[in-house]
Amino acid sequence: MLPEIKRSILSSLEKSTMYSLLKDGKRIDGRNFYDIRSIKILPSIIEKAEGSALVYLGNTKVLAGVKVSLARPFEDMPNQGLFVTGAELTPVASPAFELGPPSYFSIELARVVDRAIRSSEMIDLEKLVIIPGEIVWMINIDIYPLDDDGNLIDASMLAVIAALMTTEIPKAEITDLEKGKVNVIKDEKRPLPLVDLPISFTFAKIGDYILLDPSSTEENIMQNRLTIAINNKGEICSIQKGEGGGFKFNEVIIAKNIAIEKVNEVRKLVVNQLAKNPRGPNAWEYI
Amino acid sequence: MLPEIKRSILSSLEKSTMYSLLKDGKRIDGRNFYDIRSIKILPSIIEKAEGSALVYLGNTKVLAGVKVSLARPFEDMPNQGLFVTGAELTPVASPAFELGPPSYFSIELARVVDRAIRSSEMIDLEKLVIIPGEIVWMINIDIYPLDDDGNLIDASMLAVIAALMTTEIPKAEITDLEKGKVNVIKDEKRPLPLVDLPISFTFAKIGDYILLDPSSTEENIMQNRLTIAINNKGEICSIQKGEGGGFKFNEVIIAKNIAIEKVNEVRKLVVNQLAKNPRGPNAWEYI
Amino acid sequence: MLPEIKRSILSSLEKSTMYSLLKDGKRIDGRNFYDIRSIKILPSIIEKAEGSALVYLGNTKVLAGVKVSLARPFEDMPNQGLFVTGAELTPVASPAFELGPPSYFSIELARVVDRAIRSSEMIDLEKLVIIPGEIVWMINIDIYPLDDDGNLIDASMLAVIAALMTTEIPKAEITDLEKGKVNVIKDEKRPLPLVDLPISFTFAKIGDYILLDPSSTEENIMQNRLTIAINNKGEICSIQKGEGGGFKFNEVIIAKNIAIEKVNEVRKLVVNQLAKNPRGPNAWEYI
Amino acid sequence: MKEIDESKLILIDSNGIRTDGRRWNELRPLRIRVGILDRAEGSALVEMGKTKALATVYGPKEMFPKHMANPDRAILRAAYRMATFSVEERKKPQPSRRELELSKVIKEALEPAIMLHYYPRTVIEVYILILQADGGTRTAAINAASLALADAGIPMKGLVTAVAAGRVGDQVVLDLNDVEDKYGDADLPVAMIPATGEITLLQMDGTMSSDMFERALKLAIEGINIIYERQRDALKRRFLELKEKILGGEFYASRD
Amino acid sequence: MKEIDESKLILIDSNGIRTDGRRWNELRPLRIRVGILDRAEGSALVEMGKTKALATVYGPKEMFPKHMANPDRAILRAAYRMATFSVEERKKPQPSRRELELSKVIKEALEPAIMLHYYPRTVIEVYILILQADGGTRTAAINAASLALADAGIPMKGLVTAVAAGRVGDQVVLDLNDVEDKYGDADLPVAMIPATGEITLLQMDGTMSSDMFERALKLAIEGINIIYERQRDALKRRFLELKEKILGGEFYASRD
Amino acid sequence: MKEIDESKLILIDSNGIRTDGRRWNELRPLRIRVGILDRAEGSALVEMGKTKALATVYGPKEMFPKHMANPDRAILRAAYRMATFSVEERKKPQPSRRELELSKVIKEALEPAIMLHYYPRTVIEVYILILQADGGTRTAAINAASLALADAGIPMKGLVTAVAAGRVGDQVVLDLNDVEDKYGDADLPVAMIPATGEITLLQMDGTMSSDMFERALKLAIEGINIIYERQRDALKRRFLELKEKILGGEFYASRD
Repeated sequence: MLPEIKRSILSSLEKSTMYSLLKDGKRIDGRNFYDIRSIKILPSIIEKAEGSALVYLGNTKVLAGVKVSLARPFEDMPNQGLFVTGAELTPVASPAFELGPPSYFSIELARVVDRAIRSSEMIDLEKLVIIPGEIVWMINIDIYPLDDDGNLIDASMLAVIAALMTTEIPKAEITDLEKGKVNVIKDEKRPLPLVDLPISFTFAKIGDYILLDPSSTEENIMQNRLTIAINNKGEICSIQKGEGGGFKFNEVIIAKNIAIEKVNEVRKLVVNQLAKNPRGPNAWEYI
Repeated sequence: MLPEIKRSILSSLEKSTMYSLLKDGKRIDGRNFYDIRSIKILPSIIEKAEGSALVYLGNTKVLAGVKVSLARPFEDMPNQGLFVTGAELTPVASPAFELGPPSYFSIELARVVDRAIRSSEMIDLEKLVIIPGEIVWMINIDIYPLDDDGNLIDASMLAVIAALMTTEIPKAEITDLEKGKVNVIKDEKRPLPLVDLPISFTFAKIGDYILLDPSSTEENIMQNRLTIAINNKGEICSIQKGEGGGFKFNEVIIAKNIAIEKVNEVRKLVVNQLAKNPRGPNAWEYI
Repeated sequence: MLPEIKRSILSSLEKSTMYSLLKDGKRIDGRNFYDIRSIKILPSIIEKAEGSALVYLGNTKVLAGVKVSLARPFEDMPNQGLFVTGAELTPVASPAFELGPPSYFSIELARVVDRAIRSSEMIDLEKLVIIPGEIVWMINIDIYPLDDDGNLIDASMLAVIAALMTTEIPKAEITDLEKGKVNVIKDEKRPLPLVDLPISFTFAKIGDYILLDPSSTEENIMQNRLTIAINNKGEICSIQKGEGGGFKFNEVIIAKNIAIEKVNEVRKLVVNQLAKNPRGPNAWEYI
Repeated sequence: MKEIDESKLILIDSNGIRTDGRRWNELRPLRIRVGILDRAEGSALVEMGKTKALATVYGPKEMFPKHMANPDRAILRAAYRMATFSVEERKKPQPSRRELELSKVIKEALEPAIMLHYYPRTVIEVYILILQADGGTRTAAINAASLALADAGIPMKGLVTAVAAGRVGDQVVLDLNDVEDKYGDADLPVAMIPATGEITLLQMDGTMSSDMFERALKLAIEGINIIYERQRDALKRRFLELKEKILGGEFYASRD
Repeated sequence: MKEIDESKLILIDSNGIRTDGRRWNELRPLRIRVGILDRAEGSALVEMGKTKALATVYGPKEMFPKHMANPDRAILRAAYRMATFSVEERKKPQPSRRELELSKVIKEALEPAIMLHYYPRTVIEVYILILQADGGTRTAAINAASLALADAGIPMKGLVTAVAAGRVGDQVVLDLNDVEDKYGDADLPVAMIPATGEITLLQMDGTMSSDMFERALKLAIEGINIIYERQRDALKRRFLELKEKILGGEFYASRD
Repeated sequence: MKEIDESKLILIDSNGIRTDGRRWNELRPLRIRVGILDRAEGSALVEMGKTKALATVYGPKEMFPKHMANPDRAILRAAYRMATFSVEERKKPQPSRRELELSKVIKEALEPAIMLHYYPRTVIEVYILILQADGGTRTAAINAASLALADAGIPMKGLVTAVAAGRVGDQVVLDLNDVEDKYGDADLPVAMIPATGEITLLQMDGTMSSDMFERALKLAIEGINIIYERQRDALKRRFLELKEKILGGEFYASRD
């Protein structure tokens, strides 16, 4: 109950004070306009998933899990494995989310993350083929926000790339090539073949100010948002403008430049966290 | 916005004047009781569909499109191709239609059209078989009303038969009879095998008057409707009474006789329009 | 209309008088606390179903029907036939039921009945295998309450076991073992192989009183219910507590003991009714 | 699992006898019971041959959501559903497009008979469950539903009565069974309010000449008149039964 | 039934000519008609090459259920749907996740242009049906929708205009067709309110360098300015047409 | 991809040791954290062995649509869902019939503990997400949910505590893991309000003799008493934590 009290008291301060703070170049939580909140990544946290990660972006928490299974490839892409991205926005994360059929935002969230992975060609799909045209690995990525304090898109993106980086695929032995039969050896595993690490940056526009990584307090009063994902080569690999309101040409260029400027720092942070943070089920102790 | 203004002004006149006009044997748009509004047919208007037609029945506009694909026949009908009729009543055509699951009327509309085609045996389904019991052509007919000024059933029926008359089926070469494999040659096409041309006639009952081809103004105050479809031999091939209210025995007989009397004239008109009207995507110029 | 009048007059009496009756060890319909209402079973009442029964439990009426079809077994259970239990709670039985997606109670009802059949291993699923791993019989059991005067769980359970006892399976001749093809001979039938006959007992708690087989009047004021099913060996084969409210440890033990005490009497009654009652479509005369 | 070889099928033999022993103008055995359920406000079971239709009625009752109510009259809702085991191959419980279309035409067949304007802002609900389907389920459904409405005390201009006529070869036949429906040449279900002569349901598939259609429609109306008498008898029995119960003190109301 | 062998596909030939004969900075043939439907309050058909988008508008009208209404402004609803036969392989009628995402971004592209605060507690509805899809359906949809809004007399800051730019190899191209969309290297759909310079839709998939992105975005804006002129012309024609009809007495209102 | 050959499976070895090293009457390692989420009004994570259940609570808040509200008391809603990756084979996101049944029995297990009559016309919502499933998810869910209710400050008669007992051969065992649940002989999940002795959830599948049932039920209640102590400790820690935060001035309210 206490967080709500906290929030309602805040909200009276909020709207009046936020604009005056912004005028002085400050944000309500003390950050500068282009600062990202602290990132914490707990990898391999779900043993039954082939890959998983819990990501903190400030107080926003997102859990992503990966399941791997055998599937038939698409007829026109016999030499490519498959991946599917889903997002479940349950009321666990926010009273604004409802059970029932997927909301527009949950569909957008899943598709934006999916596009960044697809455009950057992060996963080497050809290495997921077992028998061309017959059997390939299918990678199911599912995003579960647990606590929404703003910027679910970037937090989900981080959780998904971290989960994919922890994913292991079992060995598949072909037992009957003609009939397309395969034997799965669960104990022999190899990492999911990854060739890129796209990072997304979401900007909010409030009045004429552009802020990176908005908190939920900032999202409440923003007019619109812009997400830009950058791949390993420093290219843009996905863009999504969201909510009503519009961006000026210059604002888009600024956001793009900031994203390119920040990408290496964030990518390094992700890699470091995955290397150093406790892995496995006991990581829950750290929550 | 203007059509609504027009309509609201009309509606005050409408209800009071329509009955007095009917008493004098006249309809609000000047037609006699058994007159059909002008029919215009624009064939092959969607290039990506294997068959299509846009039909004007007065101001009512219905677009029908046909897609052709390979399918497995029903087990108990190994020697018959398949066809499926659907109707999408979107708010494009009328504020009375809603997005979401199909309404009762959209289901009725699709099924009434489907029954007339099926009962008249319009499509020679045996000629759609490629490998008996294994592969046949499936014909998907979809009805999209674009502008509802009344009598969607007859307009849809016209659009569907016109779309079927423009439909072409690609050649299917059997490459492996045992495994049921088939190669589709898109460039070699033949017309869909048709053996009948059913025409439907919808009558509205207003007070004790029976009117053919009701406009939306007339539908607003009708008690009920009766649709009768007639095949090439002059036989009845489908009937559907709709809405509350009832018909007297004699009224049914009159409607049936009118339908039989009119059918050749309408059928000739359809054939003529298909022959003379501009075909292909540029036909949109004529809208 | 009259039953509603009756009910509304009752309901004023009801709540005030029921408790004082219970204090004297009596129920509103004259039964003792652990009395079951009269049971009538009309077997094989639907000719098109492979098995069926209409059960009266007092005024509660439930129809269960069984359909038998060929299916593929689950991959990890190649030597077991399949069965699926469904319950359709339509407004036919009660104004409290609605059309639309299955309610929580209809899911619970189906699953409780299903678990009792499954746990008691009532159906010998291995005898339903035609070709191991390829083709087995699937048994679809569907429950349709027709008149809800309380305790639909026990009435449904009775209807289902009676329907299964009347079920006959056609002969299946293997025509092609390799391709898994089978010929069904509808005229040669054998009974469904049954090895147990679970009986369920549902208790309502009203105040501190525990009543067996509640009527709808009693259900209206009960706090919660407890269902216990007993198999042929006198073992408990399923339990389900339902509705809010709680049971004391002792109350659970009492209910369990009553169920075990009563089971043979009820099981005998079911067998007798199935033997002596008119079978077949004319049984409807007896309704 | 196809059971009938269509080519060998003889629907009417050389003596004019149909597959179930009837002549062209005979109805199937008809059984009617009214008020057989306690919980529903009105109920009826109608059997036409092997076809069994159970109908229940609730209302008039308050309409939710309120903005959907009609300020001038009651709204009638009707749902037609088939039990999963009512047919040869199990039907899925989700309503098919056919069941939804029949729900609509059945509603429209009953609507003209009911005094809906007596009960503005309310809803009257009719639920029909087909327990067994052997041809003519929509007509059995209408016969059962109008009796259930009467049993529920809903004021009506008259009962609605229904039966199908059809064509087998060059023969007009009455009250088609399942085989005649599937393998015959035309099916013409008709519902009427005999008290007013209004035809409230009329559908046809298959083909019929103009002339044969008139004969078939007349035949259906003759059948309707016979069934109508049987409906009235069943209602009378029901009301006598109720009268006895009330006088006999079965209702608590009469205890005081 | 795959039709195109990707390896052999040349999207721009050695003379700089694209598969449909255009140069890198050329739009496809554009056809615009406003007010072509009678029943809708506003309507427009926009064709960009073979892509055909039909938009209709209703409102402002009362919002149900009432507790979903906004006391300060109108709510905008937008639905984007594709006809089943608009694409090579038949699309199922149920909306796909793609159609739902596009409904959302199209709504958000139109929203900033509309004076929603003029009409508190109401709803304005935009429906778009793609009759044929050949690349750029979302941008055609936005062009059609903003004209339909104007045709319906909804007050706006300005029209919303949209077109995609993209990348084929190391070349920036304007207004991608279906083949370029599928086999090109990046797609950048853009919507703008030319009157204010606000970009109201911006999406991208594929990859682009920072520099090329700026060039592509500028190219899209140039295309938008051309289309915007054409939209304004079409609107003017529509209003002249209406004026003539009214003066010509086609409307009953002018009969008195 | 079946992983376990049932015939070779030994659930309890000759020394009475279970597959995960426990004796018959031992609980799995239990970890409890309360108040771990910021956005929810109450939250708790309960781990029983590898099973992880996260619960959040909102309310009491106004009920929509209003005609569904209860004028005498709050309505409790509970939803139990499993993450797609919580199990061996990916679960589809749509709720299964099992998840819907468990939502119902969990709601009914919690209901008797809550002072619903304090808050007429409102709704209290409980959402449970199973992050990993390894047997006993419904009991872990109840343990987490009742802590989340307490964390949200919802007045209760007492916490609800749950654990399963079961049968493996002729042995009664406590707190079944996934293998014991699937290949054991009976599963008996029990929830209780220890403060009042009311059993609020009781289910069983498999078979048990009358005598063994009594023993299993008693064993479950013993397990419940142990877990209950741990729940109370976790709540105490939570309230101390909050007290510190408030005294430490982390909340804006205390700044004035």
